[in-house]
Amino acid sequence: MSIQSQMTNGIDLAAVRERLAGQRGPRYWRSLEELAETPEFQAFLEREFPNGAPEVLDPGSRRTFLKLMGASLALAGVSGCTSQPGEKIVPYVRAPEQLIPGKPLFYATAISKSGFPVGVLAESHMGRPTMLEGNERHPDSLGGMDTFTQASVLTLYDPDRSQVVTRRNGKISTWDLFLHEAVRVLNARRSSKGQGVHILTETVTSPSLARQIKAFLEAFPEAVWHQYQPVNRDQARAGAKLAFGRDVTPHYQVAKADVIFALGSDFLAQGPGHLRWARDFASRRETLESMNRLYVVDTTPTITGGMADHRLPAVGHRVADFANFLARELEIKVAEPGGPLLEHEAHWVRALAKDLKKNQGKCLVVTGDDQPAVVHALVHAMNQALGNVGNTVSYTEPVEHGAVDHQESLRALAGDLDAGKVEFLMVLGTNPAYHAPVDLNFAQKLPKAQFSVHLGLYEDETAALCQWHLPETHELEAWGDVLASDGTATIQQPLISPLYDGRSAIELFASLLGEPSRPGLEAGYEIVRETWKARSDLQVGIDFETFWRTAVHEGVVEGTSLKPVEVKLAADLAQAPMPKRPNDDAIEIVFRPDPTIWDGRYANNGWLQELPKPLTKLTWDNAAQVAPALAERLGLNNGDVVELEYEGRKLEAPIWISPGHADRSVTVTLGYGRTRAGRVGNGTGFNAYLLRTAAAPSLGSGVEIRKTGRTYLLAGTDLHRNVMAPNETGEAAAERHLIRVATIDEYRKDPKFAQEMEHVPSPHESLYTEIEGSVDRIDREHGATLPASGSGYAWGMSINLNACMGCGVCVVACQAENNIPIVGKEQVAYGREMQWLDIDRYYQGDLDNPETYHQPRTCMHCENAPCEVVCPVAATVHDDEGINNMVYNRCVGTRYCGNNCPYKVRHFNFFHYSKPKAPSLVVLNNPDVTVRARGVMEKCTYCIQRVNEARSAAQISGNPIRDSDLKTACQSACPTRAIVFGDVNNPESQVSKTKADPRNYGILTDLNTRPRTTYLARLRNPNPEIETESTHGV
Amino acid sequence: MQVFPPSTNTISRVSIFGALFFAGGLLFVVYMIFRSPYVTQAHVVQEQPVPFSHEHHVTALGLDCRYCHTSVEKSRFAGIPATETCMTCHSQIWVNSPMLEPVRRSMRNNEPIRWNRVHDLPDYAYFDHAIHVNKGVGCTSCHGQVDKMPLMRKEEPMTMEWCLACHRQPERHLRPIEDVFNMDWVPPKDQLALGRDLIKKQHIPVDRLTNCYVCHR
Amino acid sequence: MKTQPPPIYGLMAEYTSADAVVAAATTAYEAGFRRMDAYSPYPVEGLAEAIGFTRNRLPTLVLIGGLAGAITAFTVMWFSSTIHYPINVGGRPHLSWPAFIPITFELTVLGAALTTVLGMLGLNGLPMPHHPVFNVPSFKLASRNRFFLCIQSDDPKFDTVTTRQFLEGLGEPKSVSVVETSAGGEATGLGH
Amino acid sequence: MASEHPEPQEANGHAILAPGHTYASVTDKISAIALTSPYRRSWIVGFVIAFALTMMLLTTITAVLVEGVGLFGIRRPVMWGFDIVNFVWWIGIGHAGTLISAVLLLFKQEWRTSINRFAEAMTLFAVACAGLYPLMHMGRPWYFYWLLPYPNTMSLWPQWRSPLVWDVFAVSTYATVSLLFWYVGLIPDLATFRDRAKNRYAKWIYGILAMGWRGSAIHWHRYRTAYMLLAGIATPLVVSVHTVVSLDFAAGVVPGWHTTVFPPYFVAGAIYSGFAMVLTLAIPLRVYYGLQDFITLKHLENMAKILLVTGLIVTYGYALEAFFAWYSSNTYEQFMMKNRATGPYWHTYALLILCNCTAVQVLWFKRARTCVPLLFVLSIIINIGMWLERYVIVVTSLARDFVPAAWNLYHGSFWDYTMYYGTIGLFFALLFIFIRVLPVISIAEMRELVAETRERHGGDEHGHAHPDEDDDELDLVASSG
Repeated sequence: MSIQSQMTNGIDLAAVRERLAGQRGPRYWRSLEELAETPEFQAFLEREFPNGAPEVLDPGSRRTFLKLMGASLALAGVSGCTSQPGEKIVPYVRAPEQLIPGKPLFYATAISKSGFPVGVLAESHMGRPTMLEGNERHPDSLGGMDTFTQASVLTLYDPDRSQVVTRRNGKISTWDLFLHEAVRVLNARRSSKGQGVHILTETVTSPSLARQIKAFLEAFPEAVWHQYQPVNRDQARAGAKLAFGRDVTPHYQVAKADVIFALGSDFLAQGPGHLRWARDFASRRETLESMNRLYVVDTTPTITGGMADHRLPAVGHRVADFANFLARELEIKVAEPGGPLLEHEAHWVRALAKDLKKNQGKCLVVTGDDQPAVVHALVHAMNQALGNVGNTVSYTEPVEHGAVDHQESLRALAGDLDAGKVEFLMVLGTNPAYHAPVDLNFAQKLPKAQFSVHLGLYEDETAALCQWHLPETHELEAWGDVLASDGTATIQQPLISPLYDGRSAIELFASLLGEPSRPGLEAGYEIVRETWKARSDLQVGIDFETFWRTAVHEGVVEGTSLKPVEVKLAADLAQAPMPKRPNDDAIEIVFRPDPTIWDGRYANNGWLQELPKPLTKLTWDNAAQVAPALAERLGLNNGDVVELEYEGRKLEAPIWISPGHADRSVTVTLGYGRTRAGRVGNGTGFNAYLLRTAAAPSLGSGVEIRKTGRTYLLAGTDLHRNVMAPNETGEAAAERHLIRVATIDEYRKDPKFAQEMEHVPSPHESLYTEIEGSVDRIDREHGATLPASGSGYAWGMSINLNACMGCGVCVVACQAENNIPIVGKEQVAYGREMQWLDIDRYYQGDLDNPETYHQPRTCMHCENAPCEVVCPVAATVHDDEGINNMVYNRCVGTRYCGNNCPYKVRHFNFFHYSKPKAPSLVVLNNPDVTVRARGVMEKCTYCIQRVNEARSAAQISGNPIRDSDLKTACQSACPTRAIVFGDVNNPESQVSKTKADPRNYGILTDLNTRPRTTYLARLRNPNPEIETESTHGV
Repeated sequence: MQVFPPSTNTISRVSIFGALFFAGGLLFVVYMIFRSPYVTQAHVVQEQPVPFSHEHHVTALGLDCRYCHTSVEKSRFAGIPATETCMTCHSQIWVNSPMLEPVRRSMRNNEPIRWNRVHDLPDYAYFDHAIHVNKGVGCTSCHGQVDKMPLMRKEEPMTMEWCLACHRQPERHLRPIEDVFNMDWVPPKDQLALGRDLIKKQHIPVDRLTNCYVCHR
Repeated sequence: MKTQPPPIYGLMAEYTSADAVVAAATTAYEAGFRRMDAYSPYPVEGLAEAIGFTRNRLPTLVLIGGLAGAITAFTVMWFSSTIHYPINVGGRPHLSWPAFIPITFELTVLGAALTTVLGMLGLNGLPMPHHPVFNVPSFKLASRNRFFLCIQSDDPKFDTVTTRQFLEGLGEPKSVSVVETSAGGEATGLGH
Repeated sequence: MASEHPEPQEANGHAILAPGHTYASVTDKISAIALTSPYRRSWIVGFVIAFALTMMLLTTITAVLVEGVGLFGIRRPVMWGFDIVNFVWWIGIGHAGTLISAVLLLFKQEWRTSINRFAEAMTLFAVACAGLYPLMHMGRPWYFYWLLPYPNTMSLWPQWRSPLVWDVFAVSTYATVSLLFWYVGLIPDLATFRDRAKNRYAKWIYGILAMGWRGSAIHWHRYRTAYMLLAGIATPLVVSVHTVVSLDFAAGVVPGWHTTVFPPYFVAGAIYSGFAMVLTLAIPLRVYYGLQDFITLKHLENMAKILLVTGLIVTYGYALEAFFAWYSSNTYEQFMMKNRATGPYWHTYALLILCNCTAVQVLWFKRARTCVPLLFVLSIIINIGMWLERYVIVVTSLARDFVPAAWNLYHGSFWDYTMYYGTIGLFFALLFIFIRVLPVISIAEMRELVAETRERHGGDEHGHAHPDEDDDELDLVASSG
């Protein structure tokens, strides 16, 4: 992988500021390069091959990159238009009942991350899961999905997953040998009640697993159960204890809150309940009447910050001061603050306080899990003071079993290892050798265990240091159960029998405890059933089988949600000392989980690696994010490799300048720099854990940043598109009214503000008479397309910019549904990524604290499609329902359509990206979608395969297609329901209603393309006390 | 001076016209080849692990198509019978005929029989049995007189051209729903009239049957 | 009394200038000779007329060829896009005639051009690599700087002796030579 | 006059044929180039280089067929790059040939006579090179025939509204007609070669190609008609072809493409670049083979004049683009213009203006028009300028069109360059071969020219000056070496 220079010399940020200051009216900007017009920048522009094109274009290294990417390249079950050899047809020997060959089945289950699940319906084609849809019954997701869950189906088929039992010396072994060995060791420990026996897990919510661990601990009373995951709730837990004297978990009813203050919290994108919170939040921004208001104070720009009506950046160490100041405003007794607020900050918080008080009981203060305990305590106090408890906040007992302080728990284990006291260590699905705090030197201590075994999906860093590694089953391969954040249980059912010789944790325990003799699936089944048989309280009036069948079928177990508990503020918080503030000129370092690969567990997932990160739009790498101001002072630039020195430890990382990042602070995301992730994940990014100590897991002070003079190729989908755009993109974007924003006052005054920004040509301005029938009239009033009456279905889409948070799950869903290959870092860097959905991120206003707007952009299915007219072979044409069909097998690849598409939504297979790479990936492909060959154009089809299925079903049943019968992949994945798809001809359909909204607008409609996909303009609800003059929208 | 013998005059003319005719002929041959069984595999009998006779099972034993092709009305895929379906009868009759050994082996070793696909459309063409069967396209319309086939063969070229022929004028092939599985159904004299009624009755959107999405995704 | 016409193609007089051969041709025509031809290294004004060539059917053919091209082109496009497989392309009408103009024009040109060339060759009876006149050794200069007038033996007024005398008296030719018919030559009579 | 021009051959620069020439002399002199004159080192070296480049072209084509068009520099949103730029460039170059042979013929411009033959050859070879690009730029070149209407089992047709389909017909028609035109012109000369070639295989081949042409008066008569008709047909064709090519862009929505001025200024541009190329070829040719008598200063000057005129038309085109942008008050158009002049490709645009608009202005001066070295340099500058024009149109327009989020730069890749230089190699290789096997100047028409000049100079005393010129052919040939 080549290190290619992004930019050699400095962006003149001062000049940028001036330019921004001198701006009249709105102007959007996308990347700093575009704002800078330095000669160096121009020089860079003129350099041949930015973004390391030569490597891409040299077949030699292309092949190597293909090899590397291989693992995640979808396999071409079909390549558009190549004559196929004689095919075999293989029936069942015994046909499974309820399976209709050729029809997919959906099974309710759940996919969890560190114990907390997202409820899904897994689509199974002839017994192979290919796609996950949200389960609307699941309380945490309500049918929404997050990127991790959506992409987990790729992990299932990942050829790099560990496949057999191995011993440290690399010898392939078997379960029986392992069990024999393990049981021998354990029996030897029985005499000493299991002294020296240790188990290490992540957070456990699974009742079955908990039950077994309990059983195990009963068998070995002296055994110790440790829990560790790098992203944990230690601080929150401590905070609760501080506030209430006991460990309780807060739950938020975001939908009930008129005013929300997120203090250093990314609650829309992180935390077990974030999908639900996001949905509730969006639901309150539908109409003028319901508009809520969001205040955010954070350090690193986040999705939540992007949705805020008012955001203030603050270095991590001052978050507590904000809490303190606000608490005082709310007449809560608190200790002396670490430091004062600046004037504008104080003004801001006072206004906020007023707003909160005005909305007693109808407001909400939330903070992030990684904030110090005292902040949590103060937040609890504020919610109490504001009377939110019982309204927007409620508390329950912790959902997880045996909740402990992860840091302490792991420290203890490390200690015992060091002391050589560990005779039997079982690591279940976590990877401390990689992500333990660096000062514990866990990797060095781990080998000291006399008998160590690792159960995991991958033979990872920890596996390498254990004597045994056991392949774990994917959650789609085994029986299990998990609890949602509110305690609601889901029974996980296997969609496919284990691809490899894997077993789940509960199956492993079963074998160790010698209970039901049968190994594997059946064992898991038995155990889970037993667990739930025991819950007789849930089965009043119904026999177990009925209960079980409904529970499994529904994907949730009714009545398992936890009851709220009464809490009262225990201690006088004035005693709780505020964290001391380090000296102001010290630069702090912030550790955050990566938005796409989290703590590193998804490092080998190509879809997630290639998914542009919500705000930085980087792919395949993490970077050290800094504020423009800091970069300015240190003379840093995107891609500059710096050396971070923190507490004597050094780490090299490329710089990324994040507009809106707090000054004097550098954010690094965890999860990269893996060495044993697999072919996809290895060697991407840098390992931030190497700086992360037990003492400061999320925030440290006194980091040194030194330039190395080297630069590093960062593949940012945003950067490579705008790197050559000094200053124009912003103006152009504004001139062209791609993003349309208004404050609710402006909107009240002029509801049609969005539509008044364009001129839509009338049909008479055309040389042609419109084609009979199929093309629908355009509604001059709304600029929206309204269909000609009685022309059957007319499909259309509407995207609500007020709800879109830019999380990117739609992109992954689309990739999964439509067999979209990943192309690898070099190709992305060169601007050849294949995802059909681009989420454009625009900034507006102040460089240090801009407003952020997201705009998903994909095929608009224009009624007068410019792409169709220029295709020489009619490979892209219109159908009578208004969908722009793309016939891959007819495409000869002139790319004329790509040029003539004003929205630039067409993606071309420059190379054979879909080249078969691993047999296990064959079955991942959606059989309903053609896999595209080399030299073929592709683009969003409105999930035509789903439309077709729905249509033929409807034609057979005789009932017309309703909204509920048909959802596109992006639509069903979207957690905030920002995407609406349906029949524009049906006045009852949700999409027609949305398109009738005065905020509805299409982009570039003055070209008379008549897009079928339109947008709902963004609304802001600023607090007049804070926002004096408005430069937004029109 | 004279460079060429007199004969060259004739030769030159003949060769010029010859070339023209040859080129024309060649094009015609290519055209024919692409419609010939050599390419379309129409009427070509495929080797099968078991010489299964549709003729015997349909005509002689009077089995209905759906007995084996169970999902034809519900799914895109008509369905190939599981071994156990064969064994429902063949555990009683022909129990030790060597011809059926592969079937019994399949049952014994729980290994599927690997048939050779007879009707193999390109993977980018998506055909849906259910919709055709439910709208009155008879089995024989595409598969021919299966009840007269001792060994299975493809009856039609199944080129795009051929599909379109019917998608353009379904009335020429539609039949009443109840006759879809009727092997002996013959179009009545007033087929076109009948077809038009059926189109109305079945709400078949004829104008849209030639849209690309109908078969390609 | 008439002798048998000898087995020759004709008699050929050689001139060094265009004017000479034109003059000669005119006189010969006036003298009643019809089956004759003149040869020159470049197109000589009035030479063809002088030996009695008048009507040229080529332009008519070309017109027909052009029209044929145009009609074929438009018919194919009209048929394919409205009758055979009408498809909605970018909301444009099936018969987008303005878009059909370029191809119609190109095929008109192609048709016309092809008929022009083939017509010219056909009418000239080419290709004819073998021709008796090539038997005259000096004839190779016809493609350099010599002009020839050839009176063919199948002319009713042709007579080996008299015609030879006639030619020798015709504007002092550089030479007059006999054009032999090569063995098996079927070239006689061809060429107009 | 003569004093103005150093080299003696240039004396009497204002005749289009130096005095003292006879049918025989022109015939011998021209045919000698192909038939008898020995291979010179310059020819061999030149051919070897050109051939090597052609091999590079083949390598590139193979690589692209194996790996995919991803080898080229294209990426979103610039989906067309060198491929289309070069296609338009080559097609443009081709235009001079047809124009000289057809249009100048209709206008009875005698001076075309001595340049039309190799101008036509140039056309053919340029079109051949151009033809490679649309083919190789396709993602799946092996399906190129889907752009043609033919009876197929899919019962599908080309999409007639696509300018690319128009291209297919325009370019193939153009190639065919140019070939016919060239061949018809060659027939009498082939006959000459048949009669003069010493080697009997050569005789035989030329003979077959000459189809037994014997210069019959009646044949000449029809031949003339046919030639004029072809000229009449080819004239609108040459206009239509580059019009269609310009429609590839003008029919699109891309700002910088979607302009009504394109057809006329593309045609002008084509002629501009074509004549530049003719000069680039003619000037060395006349020196190497001592053809100053036939390709005189007069010719060069006339071509220079045409360069000036077309150059001004092109300039007018550029001006109009800017005017439209301003006058339309259309955001996209205005931005496009601004972007061209000041955007990341500003230097390309500046250079283009310099080459195509500024440089050519020297031709207002007779001195410049008759200064051979300067003309040669200028012709090359213009060739470069015209290439840049296409680059600006294709690349800068696409790089930044409607959605700022999708903007991106384009740069030719290694393979783009090998392909480009490869076709240049192919072009010259063909040209070198042509010079050695066919008459570079139309002999028959030169004879006609001799005749006409004589009439002007009264009588054909030359003819009588050497009563028996044909007897000492060989000496003449030798002396013409």
